[in-house]
Amino acid sequence: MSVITLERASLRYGHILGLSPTTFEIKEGGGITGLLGPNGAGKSTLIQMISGLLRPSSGQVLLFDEPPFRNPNVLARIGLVPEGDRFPVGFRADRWLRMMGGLSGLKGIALSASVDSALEIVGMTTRSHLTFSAMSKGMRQRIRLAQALLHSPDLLILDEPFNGLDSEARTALMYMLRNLAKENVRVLVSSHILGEVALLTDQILLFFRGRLLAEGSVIEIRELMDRHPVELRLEADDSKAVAQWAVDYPDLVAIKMETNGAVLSVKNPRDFFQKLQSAVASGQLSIKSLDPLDMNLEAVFQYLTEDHG
Amino acid sequence: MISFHNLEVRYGATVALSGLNLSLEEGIIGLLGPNGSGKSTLIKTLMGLLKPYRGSGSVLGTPLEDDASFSLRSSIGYMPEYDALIEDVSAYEQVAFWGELSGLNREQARDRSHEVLFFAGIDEARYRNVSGYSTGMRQRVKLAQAIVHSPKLVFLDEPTNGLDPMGRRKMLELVKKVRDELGASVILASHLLEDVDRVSDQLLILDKGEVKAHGSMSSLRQVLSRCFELRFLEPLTPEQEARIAEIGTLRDNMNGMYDVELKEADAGIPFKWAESIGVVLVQVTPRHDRLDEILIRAISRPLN
Amino acid sequence: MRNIPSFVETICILFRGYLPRVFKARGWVLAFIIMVPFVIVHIFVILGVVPNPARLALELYHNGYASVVIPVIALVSASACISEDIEQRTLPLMLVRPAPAWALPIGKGLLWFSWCSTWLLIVVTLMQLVGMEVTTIPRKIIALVFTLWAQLGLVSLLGLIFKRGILWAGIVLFLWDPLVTLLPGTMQRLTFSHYLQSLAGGQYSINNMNSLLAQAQISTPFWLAATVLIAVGALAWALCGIKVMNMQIGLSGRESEG
Amino acid sequence: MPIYAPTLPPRPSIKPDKSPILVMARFDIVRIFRLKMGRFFGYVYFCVLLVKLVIIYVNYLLNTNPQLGQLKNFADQVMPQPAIFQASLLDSSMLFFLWLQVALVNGALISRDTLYRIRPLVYSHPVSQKDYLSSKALIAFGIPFCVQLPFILLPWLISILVAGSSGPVWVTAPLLLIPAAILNSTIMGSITLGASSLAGSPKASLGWIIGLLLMSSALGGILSGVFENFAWMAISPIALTESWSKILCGVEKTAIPFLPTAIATGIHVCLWLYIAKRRTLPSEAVI
Repeated sequence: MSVITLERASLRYGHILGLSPTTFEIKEGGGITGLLGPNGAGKSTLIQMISGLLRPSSGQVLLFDEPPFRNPNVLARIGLVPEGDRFPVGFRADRWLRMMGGLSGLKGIALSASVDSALEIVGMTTRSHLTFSAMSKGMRQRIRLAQALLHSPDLLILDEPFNGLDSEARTALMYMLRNLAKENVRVLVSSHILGEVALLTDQILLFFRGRLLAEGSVIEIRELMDRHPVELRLEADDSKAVAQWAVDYPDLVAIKMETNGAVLSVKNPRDFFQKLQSAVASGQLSIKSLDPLDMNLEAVFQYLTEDHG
Repeated sequence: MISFHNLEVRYGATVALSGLNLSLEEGIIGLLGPNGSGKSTLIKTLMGLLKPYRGSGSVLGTPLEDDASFSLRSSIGYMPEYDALIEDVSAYEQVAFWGELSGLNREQARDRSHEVLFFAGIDEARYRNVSGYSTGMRQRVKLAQAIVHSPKLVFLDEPTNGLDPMGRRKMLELVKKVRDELGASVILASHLLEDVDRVSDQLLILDKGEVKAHGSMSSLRQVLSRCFELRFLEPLTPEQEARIAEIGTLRDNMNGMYDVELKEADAGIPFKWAESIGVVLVQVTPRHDRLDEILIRAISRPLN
Repeated sequence: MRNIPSFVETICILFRGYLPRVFKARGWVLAFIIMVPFVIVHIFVILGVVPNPARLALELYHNGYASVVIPVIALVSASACISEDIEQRTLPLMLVRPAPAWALPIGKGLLWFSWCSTWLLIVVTLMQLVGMEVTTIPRKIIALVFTLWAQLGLVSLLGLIFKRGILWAGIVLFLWDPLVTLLPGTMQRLTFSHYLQSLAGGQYSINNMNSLLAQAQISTPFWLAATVLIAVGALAWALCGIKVMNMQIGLSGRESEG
Repeated sequence: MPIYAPTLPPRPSIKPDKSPILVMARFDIVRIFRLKMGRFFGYVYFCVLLVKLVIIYVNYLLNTNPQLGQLKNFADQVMPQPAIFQASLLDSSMLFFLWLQVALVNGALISRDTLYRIRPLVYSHPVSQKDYLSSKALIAFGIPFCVQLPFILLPWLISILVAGSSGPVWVTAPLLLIPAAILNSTIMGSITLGASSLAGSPKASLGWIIGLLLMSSALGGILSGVFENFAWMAISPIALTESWSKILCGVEKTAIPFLPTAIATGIHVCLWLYIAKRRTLPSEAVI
């Protein structure tokens, strides 16, 4: 069984494309999947289809092997934190949470217990009696989060959860999501902030212009992009020695000297890293740092969107 | 440029800012602090919308106490956090309007509206109503209206909020240009530490209405000489992870990025170790203090 | 297997959940709208300045409550029902839960209906203080409450279907319904006023201006009128439920086209 | 041969030569004139005005043409009393549309700024609360006044042109009616401003205004019915606006006497302007 299966699922709003036919699968088991892409790339369309708010125009969306649209069996197992500062006016947060828990089929002691534990996870236990309008943006976001955790879902969908949170709350949220992932919850996070996604996710889905562009871990995706040689900065006291060692490497594309090191562009980086490590370990070469400049999420994102844009 | 002496601001009986003593130089000032730390009160005070309860302060050489702070607002630009755009008017017209309201005459305001919109990267769309703009364009229009009258001090409240990575990069470039080309000082309030880190010259950290730290970025950073960040080609198995103890102490593991304090400050050690247990290193970089660590130190409480 | 709330459970949950809301501003505004005309009239009756209280009570009931207060509270409370959730964009948060989506409109509607009905009950009962005949009071309560039920359903439905639904509903209730005095026999059966007056056993309120054109009033038997109003309300709520069940409502709040 | 890279313009010398009130008022006026709604009201006013002018001209013909002598006798009976006729230049049908228009147009003045959250930005410029409210009031009071003006002046001009000083419209009519128009527009302006500041969006403010007018009229109606004294209608702003022109033209038996009209006008204007002031404080502006 898989958590999410999309089979050529697409969505159009009238004539306007929301998401091109897309196929992918997320297997069962805990973990954090990042949804990346610029505005209008199809991320929130995907989220709306997965959470059963919109029906795909064509193709199939399956969650736990069932279509999610108004399907209570699926909906009982997912939690959604939508983007934007939306909240019911005039409600006390704890009462609202109780109602939402009730709508997910919790009752009595189980309901009270799950409301308390959800509030504790988001760190709002003492402030939950406030009304939404008396809360700050960040507090409301935490309540929306608690709302999604109430019924301990198997799939947690978060659309831009970090927006409006201060750095303290961001760190707390990331910590919490990692714990959930360890407890066999699949977390789907969409975010603009690449640094955070990189720290958080073990797998990314990259969307661009309504299309799924890449899927995998950052290093995996980066390795697939052989059009762009990997740039590495090697810092060393003796930059000449580094250069002399590097020119012997057959897949070296370019080399740029700096005052205390060199920037190398290499193809087939897997092989290069192995060779470099052996050279340093055996004392053949002495370096102070090794910094892959474009093996991070930001660079991957930039290359992919440039190549396909 | 900005100096406070024992400044205290209150809302009724609640103290929003207390005992502020500081002076800031020109440049880009990153304003950090958790929600409710007094950032917006500070901005209001600097714009003269709130009068100090006690103490004194001056902005751009104008004291905050007297009525001169009213005219001060024509040399200040403000970009609010939320979407403060007039939806049924074109970008060009509204930027001109804000310029005129700052005291430019009509013709000047119209010319400058064109110029700052070019600067902000709004081209033909400037004649269209703002209601159809994307988030990125909206942020640019908001920036344009904040600088149309060439202020000497610009407040940017979460300028990268809601932008995608490309949009954020461009916005931060614009912020730098505001400093370099306009010669204006910028106060940048943001929750995104990455952004503050990338452009700021100085930092001002607020918490619970008090200044927890201020000064230039370099003076606030601690040197961590023996710490390195290590990354590997393949994810480590738990057994391999356990063996990191052979070369030093593992301080943190952020999703495959290992923060290790080595026994000696030598980058060669991890390479030898990796070779010996058969994993491949991709990254070995000396670790420097991250902004979130500075922030934690300043407000002196753990984030989790 | 996880527990999935049934239709009745969902209604109870919503009722309980939103209950505190009626004790907030909007609830009290509704109570105020209902009570104020009576209170004012009552004060004057106490002061003894009213020559003919019995006539005044009837006038208050027909011209005040039947033709103005009921439509106003139907419009005000309908905008607190499901359309409020759409406007605040919180409806998606409820739709991603396993509770049956078609119970959402009526669950919230019932709450506001009960709140307003309670106040109507109180006010009509109290009307004996200003000279309303005691024996007619049950009929008069039933007439108001059933009409409110039907109107609330209709307003909610229009609000759900049309972008400016509440406005359309206002047109129906304030422009079409008063025309009842001018409509020929069978056409009168297409207005709420007709059933209300049939239940209450009274006359349409006749505006002086229109009296020249007034038509003879027809009447529908009590039980039939009651059935029609209940059925119209029930049908409207059911249609609301079907609409929500099939609505492609995205996170942006409004129904996404396509 | 330099390359002129696009840069920011140099800092201008800022010498405010114009009050921000005028800047804001002009900006709002431009936006209002773009609304399609304006054309609708334009047509309506044109038709109402045309009818009135035709009536005046017919009246003149009746007076001068001997062949129509018999008709004239009949018309004299049908035609209203002179003072009432003067007052009817600002009659209820025209005021009804005017109320509708101010509810739509003025209602949006402050509430639109609330909706788009413009006010913090306004106050971040050298603009005080007095400036802000004055600019809004200028429009809120100005629009109803400007609409009423042709209804007073055109019939008067026509009357003078066709019949000289003996025409159906008194030569002194504008002296009486323009103050009435000023009072009317003050009532309309302050109520719409107050309601607009209470509402969160232009739509809501239309609701507020209509609701307010309906409720106050209903209340006035109940009270005047109970007391059998029409003066209670002074609670309703609509009745107030209908009353002023009659009072000032000296209609003998006005529905609402002078004193209640004056008191109610004063209360309404003060109350609603105070509400508008409380709801637009600068210290609440920046979030």
